[in-house]
Amino acid sequence: MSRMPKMTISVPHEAAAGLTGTWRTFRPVVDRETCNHCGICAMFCPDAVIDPDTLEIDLVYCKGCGICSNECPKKCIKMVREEH
Amino acid sequence: MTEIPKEEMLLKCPSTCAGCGSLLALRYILKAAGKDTILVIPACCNSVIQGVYPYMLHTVPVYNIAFAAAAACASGMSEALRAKGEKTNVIVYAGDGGTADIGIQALSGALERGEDFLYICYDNEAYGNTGMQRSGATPLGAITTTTPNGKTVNKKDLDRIVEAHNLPYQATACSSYPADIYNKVKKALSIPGPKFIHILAPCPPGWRIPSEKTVEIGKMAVKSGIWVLWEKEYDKFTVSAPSRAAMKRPAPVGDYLKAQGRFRKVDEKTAAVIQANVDKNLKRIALEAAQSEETE
Amino acid sequence: MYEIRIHSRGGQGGVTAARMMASAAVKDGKFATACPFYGAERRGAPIVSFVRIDDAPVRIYSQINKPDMIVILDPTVMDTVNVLDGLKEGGSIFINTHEEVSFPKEFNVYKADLTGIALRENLVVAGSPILNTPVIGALAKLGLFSRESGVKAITETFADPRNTSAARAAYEEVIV
Amino acid sequence: MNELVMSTGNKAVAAAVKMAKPLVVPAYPITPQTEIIESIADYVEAGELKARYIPVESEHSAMTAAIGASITGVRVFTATSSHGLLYMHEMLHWAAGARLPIVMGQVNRTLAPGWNIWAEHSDALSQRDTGWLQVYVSTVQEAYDATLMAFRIAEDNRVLLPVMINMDGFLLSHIMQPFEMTEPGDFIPPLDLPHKIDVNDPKGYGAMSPANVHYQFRFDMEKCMRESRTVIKETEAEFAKRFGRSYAPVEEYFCDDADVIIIAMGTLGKEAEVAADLLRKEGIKAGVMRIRWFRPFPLDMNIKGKDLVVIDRDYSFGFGGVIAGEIQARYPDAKIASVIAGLGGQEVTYEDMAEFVRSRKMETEFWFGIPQEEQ
Repeated sequence: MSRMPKMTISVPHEAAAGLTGTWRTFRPVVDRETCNHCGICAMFCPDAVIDPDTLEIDLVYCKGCGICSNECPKKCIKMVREEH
Repeated sequence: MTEIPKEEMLLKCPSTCAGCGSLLALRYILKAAGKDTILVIPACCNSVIQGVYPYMLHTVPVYNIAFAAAAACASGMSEALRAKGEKTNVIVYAGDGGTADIGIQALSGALERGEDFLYICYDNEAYGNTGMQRSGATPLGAITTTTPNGKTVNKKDLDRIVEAHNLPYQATACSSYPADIYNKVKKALSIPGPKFIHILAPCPPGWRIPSEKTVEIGKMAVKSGIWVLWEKEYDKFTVSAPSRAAMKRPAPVGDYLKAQGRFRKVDEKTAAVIQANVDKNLKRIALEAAQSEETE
Repeated sequence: MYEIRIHSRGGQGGVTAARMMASAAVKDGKFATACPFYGAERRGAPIVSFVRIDDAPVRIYSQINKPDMIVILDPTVMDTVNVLDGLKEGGSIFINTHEEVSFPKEFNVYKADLTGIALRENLVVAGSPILNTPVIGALAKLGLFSRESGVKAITETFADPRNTSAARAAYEEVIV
Repeated sequence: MNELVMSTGNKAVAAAVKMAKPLVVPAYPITPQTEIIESIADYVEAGELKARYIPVESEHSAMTAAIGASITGVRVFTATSSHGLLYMHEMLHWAAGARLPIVMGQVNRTLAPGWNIWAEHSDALSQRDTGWLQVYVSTVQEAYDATLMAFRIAEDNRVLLPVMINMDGFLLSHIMQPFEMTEPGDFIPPLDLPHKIDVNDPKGYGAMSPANVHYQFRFDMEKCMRESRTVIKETEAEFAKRFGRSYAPVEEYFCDDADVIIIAMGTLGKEAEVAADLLRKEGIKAGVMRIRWFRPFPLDMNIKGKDLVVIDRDYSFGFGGVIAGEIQARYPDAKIASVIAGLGGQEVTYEDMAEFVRSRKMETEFWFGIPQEEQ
């Protein structure tokens, strides 16, 4: 007879820590004209919210840290204050 | 250049602070390790950012364990898996407090016994999880909540302590150099026995830096030589590319200090001591690299 | 129940002697326990061990305060320890000695020169004559257990045949 | 019956461990337990036990490595004593909370200062709230049998809690008694840990556990602790059926018609039987209850209307003897004369115990060896 003990066992599930996009004060806005798709923004995003192919930023989860903006060699990502 | 897999092993999104260096490092550690991996995590920032029961964000098993206990837990796990004939990677991901302070006894024991696992210390130079109290890894001059006027003694040289165990593989890394992390983890996991990687992971709230500066500050650490990237495979000691470049003409460490709020109480005298420490360390590392090359 | 207290010095094998005594009694179909009293003493300090032999399982763990027999492996312990303490009236004493000894008349005294036997049999380890196997021969003679069981207890513990021949020599030497 | 072999309590535990075939044994030496792990290290070196012996650098790491190994679904054993057990304390809670069926040999020894290596139950009793099952044994045979049963009980899916086998330091760990080294056969079924770690079905263990559920996990431990009473009785019955030696959670000796019952654990509880024999010869109707399973605590002790002389080889400072206190709490009508005896190896004979009974003063506490005027 197999009985699973009740304890803190967790399974993988997106959003397990909530929708971290709500933490944001500043939102990254990409100037797609200037962007040369180097991918450095995606590489350095701690949260991996930038799609490595399309370089679309997932604003549901982006915490707005601004590393992408700071590291962009083209300086084509601006951090814009969120309006609520 | 190594092709780093696009697949992310962490689901969106761990509840680390915005701009977390340790999370950036973990992304690349898990990419290198792949699915056949178990993470062992002692009390640290990474023990609380995994999501809330009954869910988590990691797509590999995670075993959370007590603060002092990571290396011992990984020892038991690795021995059991190997006894069963399983090759699964066992990777400890621990902070500097859990490594250099409370966990050092278990770490030393595991390294001495030659246990087959990879221990990674992400070093944010204080007890970040509990709000930045000083640790043995906090550098000279840094303000923490328990060193309100700046730490008056040096950072513990964890790497030389670990080195004294004569591991098959040991390296340093920094979250600002993800490809370097990826390669070092790959290399480490290809070698049986105990492996150790020490990753400098800037912490925006703890270091009093804006969240967008995490990568930049890490690079400044390497460029000033206060943090040197190297690896040691058996007896072969190599300075990694970013530090090789930096060591030719290190940036003044003062710029690194000035960029962080935690060093705001460092006076000129202390700054000079820090610079002297850096110079001395760089000399030692250059010498070790040269000696290692000679014996090649 | 028959209770035996063994006096020896650390390193002389008193503990192993106690175990072999109990083991021999068990081979005879009895119940027995052997219980060393451990202290922080090191090699050379006087130590005591206890053996209890009974027809029923032994349920007593405390020390033996009123022994039926005392075994003195090293007579020099008598300088510092009152070995006769609590010995029952009519109780027995076995002592390893080559000299004349005198004990109060109410006790039955037996002796053999175990040290001499060990030296003759070349039963010496690290410079010390081994006493714990010859004493098994002596005690078999006193009827604590059968001669066969004593030999078995020795051979299970020590492979070297010098041990059993020393025990046989002691068996012969004791006068009952 | 197999041939009887002479063995110390320590070696009997090691022999039972060899029969149970754990795959991992992390261990650290401490007097008077060391002989257990030395024997196991010998078995492993000789290839008689196919296990990984991990010579850890501390007891904290011994229990932690046991946890790390156990969660992979393998059978794990370790052993300790006294300060070693206390050094494990944090991880004892962890092992139980992580629901890992680790089995541990525990040799009861007192605590410093000053240095003292002799028997006392304070080490294990101060771990009573960790969620470990605790059994106290009184003979070499029982040490062997209880160790075999411990694996089966711990690993039963209705329990999944660790088990500690307690034996008195030196008095039992180092005594030599004849015992039967029974081959357990299939008495211990293969371990099937329902929550074992699996890279093909990744799960997180022990992350943030919110306040609105955490208590449920603790209740599940208690539920299984309660259920373990049934599992223990079933296991002991099955053991008796297969091997002919029967045990109960509380061993009774002439209790039915007794006016006064000595209650104790470990070797004191066994030697108390000799005290009862002595008292009965004097016309005092005495009996003995030897508590074997202290956790889960026995709830069906037949003590109504009898004088109880409870001997505690332990003490809870500012409260009283631990066993006396627990009996009083669970049986509010119990009439107890509490005796504190045997601390730090203090010599207590069956004659002393008989005297505790003769001179008992109900509802008082008596420290053996302390002059009456100081008590």
